[in-house]
Amino acid sequence: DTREKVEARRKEVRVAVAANFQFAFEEMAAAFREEYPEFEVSPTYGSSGNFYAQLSQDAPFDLFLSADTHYPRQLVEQGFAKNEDTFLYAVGQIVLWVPNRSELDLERLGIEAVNDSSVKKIAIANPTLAPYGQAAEAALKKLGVYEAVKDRLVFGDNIAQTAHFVESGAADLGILALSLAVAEPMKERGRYWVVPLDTYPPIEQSGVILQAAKSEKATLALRSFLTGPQGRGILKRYGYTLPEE
Amino acid sequence: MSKELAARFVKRFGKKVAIEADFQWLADRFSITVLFGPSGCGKTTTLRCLAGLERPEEGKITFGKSTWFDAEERIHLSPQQRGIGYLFQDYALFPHLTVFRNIAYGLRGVSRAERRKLVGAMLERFNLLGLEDRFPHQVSGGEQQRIALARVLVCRPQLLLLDEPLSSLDSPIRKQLRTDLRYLLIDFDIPVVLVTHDRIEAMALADHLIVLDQGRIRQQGPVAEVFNRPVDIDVARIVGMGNVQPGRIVETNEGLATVEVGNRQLTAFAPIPLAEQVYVCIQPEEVILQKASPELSSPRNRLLGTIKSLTHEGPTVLVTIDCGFSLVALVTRPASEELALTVGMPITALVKTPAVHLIPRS
Amino acid sequence: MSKELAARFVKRFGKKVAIEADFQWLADRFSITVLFGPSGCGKTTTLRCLAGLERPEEGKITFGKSTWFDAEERIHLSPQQRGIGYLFQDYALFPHLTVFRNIAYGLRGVSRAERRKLVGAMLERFNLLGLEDRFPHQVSGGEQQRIALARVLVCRPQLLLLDEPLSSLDSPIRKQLRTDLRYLLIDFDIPVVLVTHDRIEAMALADHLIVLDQGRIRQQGPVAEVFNRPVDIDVARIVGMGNVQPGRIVETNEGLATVEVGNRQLTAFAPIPLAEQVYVCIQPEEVILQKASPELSSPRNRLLGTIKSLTHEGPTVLVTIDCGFSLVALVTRPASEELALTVGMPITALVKTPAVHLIPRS
Amino acid sequence: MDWTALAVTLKLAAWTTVILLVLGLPLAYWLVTMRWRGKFLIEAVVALPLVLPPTVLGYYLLMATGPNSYLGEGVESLTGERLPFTFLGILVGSVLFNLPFAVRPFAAAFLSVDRKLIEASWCLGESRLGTFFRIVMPLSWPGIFTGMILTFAHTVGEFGVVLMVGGNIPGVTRTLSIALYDDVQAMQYEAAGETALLLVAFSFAALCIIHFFQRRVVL
Amino acid sequence: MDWTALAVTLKLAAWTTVILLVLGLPLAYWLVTMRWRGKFLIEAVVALPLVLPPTVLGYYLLMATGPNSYLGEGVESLTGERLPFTFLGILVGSVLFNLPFAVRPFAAAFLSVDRKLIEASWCLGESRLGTFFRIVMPLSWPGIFTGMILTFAHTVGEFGVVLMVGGNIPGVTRTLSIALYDDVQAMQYEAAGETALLLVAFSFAALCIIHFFQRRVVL
Ligand SMILES: Nc1ncnc2c1ncn2[C@@H]1O[C@H](COP(=O)(O)OP(=O)(O)OP(=O)(O)O)[C@@H](O)[C@H]1O
Ligand SMILES: Nc1ncnc2c1ncn2[C@@H]1O[C@H](COP(=O)(O)OP(=O)(O)OP(=O)(O)O)[C@@H](O)[C@H]1O
Ligand SMILES: [Mg+2]
Ligand SMILES: [Mg+2]
Repeated sequence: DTREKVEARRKEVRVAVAANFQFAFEEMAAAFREEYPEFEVSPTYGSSGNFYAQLSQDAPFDLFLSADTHYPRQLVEQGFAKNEDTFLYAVGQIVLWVPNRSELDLERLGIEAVNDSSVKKIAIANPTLAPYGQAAEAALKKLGVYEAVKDRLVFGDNIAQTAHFVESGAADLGILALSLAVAEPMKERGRYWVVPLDTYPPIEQSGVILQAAKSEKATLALRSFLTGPQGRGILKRYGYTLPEE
Repeated sequence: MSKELAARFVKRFGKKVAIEADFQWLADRFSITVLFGPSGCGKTTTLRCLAGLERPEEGKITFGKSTWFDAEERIHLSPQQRGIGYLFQDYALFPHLTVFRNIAYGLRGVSRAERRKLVGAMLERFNLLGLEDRFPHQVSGGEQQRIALARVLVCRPQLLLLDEPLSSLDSPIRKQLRTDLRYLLIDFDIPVVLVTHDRIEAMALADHLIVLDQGRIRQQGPVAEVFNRPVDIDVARIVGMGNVQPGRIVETNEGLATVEVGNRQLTAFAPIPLAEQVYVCIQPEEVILQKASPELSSPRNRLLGTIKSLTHEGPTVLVTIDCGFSLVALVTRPASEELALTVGMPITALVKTPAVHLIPRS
Repeated sequence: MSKELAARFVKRFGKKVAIEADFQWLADRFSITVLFGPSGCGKTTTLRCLAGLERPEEGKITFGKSTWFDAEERIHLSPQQRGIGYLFQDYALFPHLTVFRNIAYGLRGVSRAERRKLVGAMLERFNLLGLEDRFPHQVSGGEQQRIALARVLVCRPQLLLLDEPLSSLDSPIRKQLRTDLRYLLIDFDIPVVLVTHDRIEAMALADHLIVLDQGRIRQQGPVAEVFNRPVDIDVARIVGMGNVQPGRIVETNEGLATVEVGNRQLTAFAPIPLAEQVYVCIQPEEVILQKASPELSSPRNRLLGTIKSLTHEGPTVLVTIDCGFSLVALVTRPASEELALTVGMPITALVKTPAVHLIPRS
Repeated sequence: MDWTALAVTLKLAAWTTVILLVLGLPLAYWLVTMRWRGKFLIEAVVALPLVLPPTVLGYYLLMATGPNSYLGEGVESLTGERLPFTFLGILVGSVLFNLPFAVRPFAAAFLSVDRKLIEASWCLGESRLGTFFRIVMPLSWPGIFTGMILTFAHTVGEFGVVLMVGGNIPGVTRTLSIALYDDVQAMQYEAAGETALLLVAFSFAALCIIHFFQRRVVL
Repeated sequence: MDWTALAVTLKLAAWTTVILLVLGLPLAYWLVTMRWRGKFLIEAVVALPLVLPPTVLGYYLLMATGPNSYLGEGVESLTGERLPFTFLGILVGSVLFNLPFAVRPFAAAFLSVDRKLIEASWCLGESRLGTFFRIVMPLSWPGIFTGMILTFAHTVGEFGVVLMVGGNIPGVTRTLSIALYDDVQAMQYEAAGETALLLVAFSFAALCIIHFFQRRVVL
């Protein structure tokens, strides 16, 4: 009985996935299961900060797909993972997003949309926490509108919460992840304008295989699937640019 | 301004218990009506219905021109609207307020100085000086009762309902308060309905007496009449009629009846309605004892018998005499010593004609 | 097995109030000790100390061989360990339990059938049949008191502490319970300490009487002695001595003293210790009234006077006579009618020598 | 240490407590005194805010008060302000969320007041309202106090609803617990530790003072 | 609908309520009856779990019970299991977090029991413990009931501590409120709506049943 359980463990990859990667990863997991029917993938979505705290207490995960590069590096430093087991898997992009009912003409206005008189509140992710928030802030500064919008900003704790703010109409405009804007549930609901890539530092997301991983084979398989051609295809569709080789 | 309190109602608890009240009397000035009856007969319930704390199922209560309750017209004034004062059987003092603030509770819209004066007067009257700042759990049972009384009286209600106001008091204070209470109430000129189970208290305080039993009014009227002339055997028992014996009327003549009790004959006023079978009631204190002497013919009822037992009750002695039937007499202790009463000795008992009360028996 | 209850302790509330107790008596079998005193004198507090509900500041309480409390050795047994029964002045029935379960509360480790039987017997004895399934707020005040009494008695404690067990009952039940209680307690063979403020109750029930005033024991002893021979003026007041007059001893002779009261002279047994200034105490019932007649020399105290007032008190009449000083006499109503007593009429009062009690006055 | 966040927190907790005292006392009294047989339904509704995770409750609240909802429109046309991202908004959320913590202890306390005392007060001529203030409330003090403590402490610690409705705006809707949460998320463990310690120390002091004060009042 | 999550939630809420009943009643009684002048300190400590945001409390709990802490080591050597990421772990967190919701209403209820009734029970020979069960508890029922309702409902809705200590493991530590939270985060509004509705409906039914039952008991 216990032996079966151990066997099952060997075949199951438990993945801690940053919330913003959820939509892409779901498709990824489905494709992976088709390719490797002998392995099981069980993802848990959540905030990278939480995962970091939990992993540093030996949380039962094999693979951690973080929303940034900071948390995996910390885990390596603290000896929960080896440096060679970290890998870059995606680079995020940000967009200005408005719901369908909004009268803003994003196409035409571009970044000037933030200065429109109908925009009373602008939602971004909390820059002290979320990489997408840092990127948004950097982009606003670079585009020279930060001072003008500073007092109208509201902060979501993560990119999903930020989306809730705009979507509910409580905020009039939001800076979200492209991956979110093109994902199934959001696609139909609003329009977006992609913020030029050169206005903010790249949002690199890296993953790490934990030292304590119990199902090494499956984990390695998932990792190579993720970074392989099939994975890249999915990533591209979900609005991520690919890490440079 | 003549105010009349008229109450006629039925209050039920579940299916078994029902309290029926039906009485009325002029309440335009001071008078004390006493509700008297055994434990559980419905005294407290009647008071609560008058106070508006309990809603009867049927009937009507009016006080002067205002209708307090009418089952049919769905009128039911709140206790506040009735302007009564109610003394609870278990005091119901407010545990979080000091004695002073308990007494002052009902004084609304009264200046500070006035309040001090009014409450101070009550404290003095009820012998409570020095307890102002205590809380109810810090004073004794009797003190609590007096505080409750003071709290009600200080508001000068237009009708006072007192549920056993003196039951927790020691004899001297009780006696004093009993007299004081009458004067106080006369002073305040407030009509009172009072519940008591104490016969002496009822006699001392009541103008009008209502005898309750098992939720029904059995008799009402002036105190002396009810106590001396109970209408039936139950009332006789309730008012503590000391001698109740079955008898038979053998002759009536000009309003006087000759009754046979045991093998003796007594003369009494004929009962109304006339009946052959009767109960003979005699209050023990109405029986006068004399040294045994040959029976003389006399208008008085003179009964020769022997003493069966002597029971001391405080300053008095209850003497049970076998004179064909069992007769109880009440004498003072010295009188008993004077006559050198001992068990077994022969004795003559005298009972005046008006002291023999006959109740028809069916 | 001779058990003795010995209590000597001081209980303080704050700085002002202090209750001091010091008494002891054999409690190996049935006997009733009555604590008697005015409201607020410390009766309840004394009982609570005996029960272990209150912890005195000083002293010692022992019952038989076991020490219940010792301030110095820091012994303080819990109420459970003392095995007493305590009847609260305000009943303290458990509001969430039915009457049956209230009474059965103390019966632990007793079979169901046995419990039914024991409680059933109590219900019957206390006239509570039919109320088993009611809750305390659904029964009357007197019923509550009887339930509380039944609840305590059913456990057969080794010492019974009763705080005014009969105060809420109507006269007939009260009288009956008073007698019943004695028999019941004799039956159970339990010694009893009982608090009452009712003089008649104290006389009817007590074997031993302890008079308390302002937290101090003022006198103790057999009932008759305490009531008839109070040691000082305070006790005289508390036990309701009807006549207390200052007087002066003018002569003593072979244990007999001649006292001058007002301008009259009375003969009495000389007081111990002897003193010139005394109070003269006479119980009203010891005063015998006779039609006024010229004063004869006789061993008896014969006083001619006039009637000042007549007060009816139930079956008796209080007669106040002015005979140089004010003297109150108690007679039965027929006796008063027999003598045709009216205010202002001359009358002769007789008082036997032993009935005149002298208290030294300082 | 984020002093403005502390100020916002205290302001929010104090207002929430006061409002729930004003709203909760009558509501609880009404619940206790009403005779309707279906009142358990209302009691259940009062407890419902508890069973939803705060963030989810916050989400629905956001939806319900956003400018596209009738409620939101109504509020905006009335006050000229939107509820989300304002102090008023987090206050409304906080009050709703804490309703059961206030109302239930209040109601339990009212239930245990001896009815006879209430009747005695009526008979002394005091109105129902007066009786409530002079008798029922003082005698239910331990329960009312409990409701207030729970509400206050819980508001201090709450962040789900507040974050969702408030949008984490410094000086307006960022409370100390949001700041603390952010610190922990951002791995600023030292800063978080300091904030937490201060929050705990401060609350401890506050609770001690309240308890101490309460002992004085009751005894 | 995530039935395993529902099962975990109910198990957690039921256990938390039971444990807090067993722990909280004596603790509350001890608090009420103790005479120590500094007891307000303990009362304040009991209320403290409330003032920290659940996630932060969860974080500290995680740290305190992790394998590197003394406590964690101790528990592991005792039970062979670690606290974090197990059902036991979230149970401990839940109990700690709900402590004030149980203890305070209990204590408030005990405070309002008439002391004379307790004394009467002692004098009838019943021990202190027996008196507690036969007199104090039945008479404090409204307050005890309140504590239980608040604890139960609050555990159902809690997700901060549970998420942090439990790690969202399906079938073990993922409760319905975490699942709901996840749904909302993933913008699965329909699924979330369904889950929320079910959660609310279920809780509503449960609360109604409890309330209904309670009325029967008390009256
Ligand atoms: N907790 C307390 N704090 C202060 N004083 C108290 C306290 N308890 C009782 N007292 C006072 O002690 C005195 C004795 O009280 P106790 O209850 O023993 O009187 P009692 O003889 O039973 O009177 P009653 O016949 O009226 O019941 C009273 O004056 C009362 O006010
Ligand atoms: N709520 C109730 N439910 C059922 N029966 C009740 C209720 N209240 C009172 N009773 C019953 O009604 C009867 C009358 O009660 P009430 O309190 O009026 O008696 P009482 O005359 O005041 O007696 P006591 O002198 O003992 O105080 C009693 O038999 C009592 O048991
Ligand atoms: Mg009554
Ligand atoms: Mg007393």
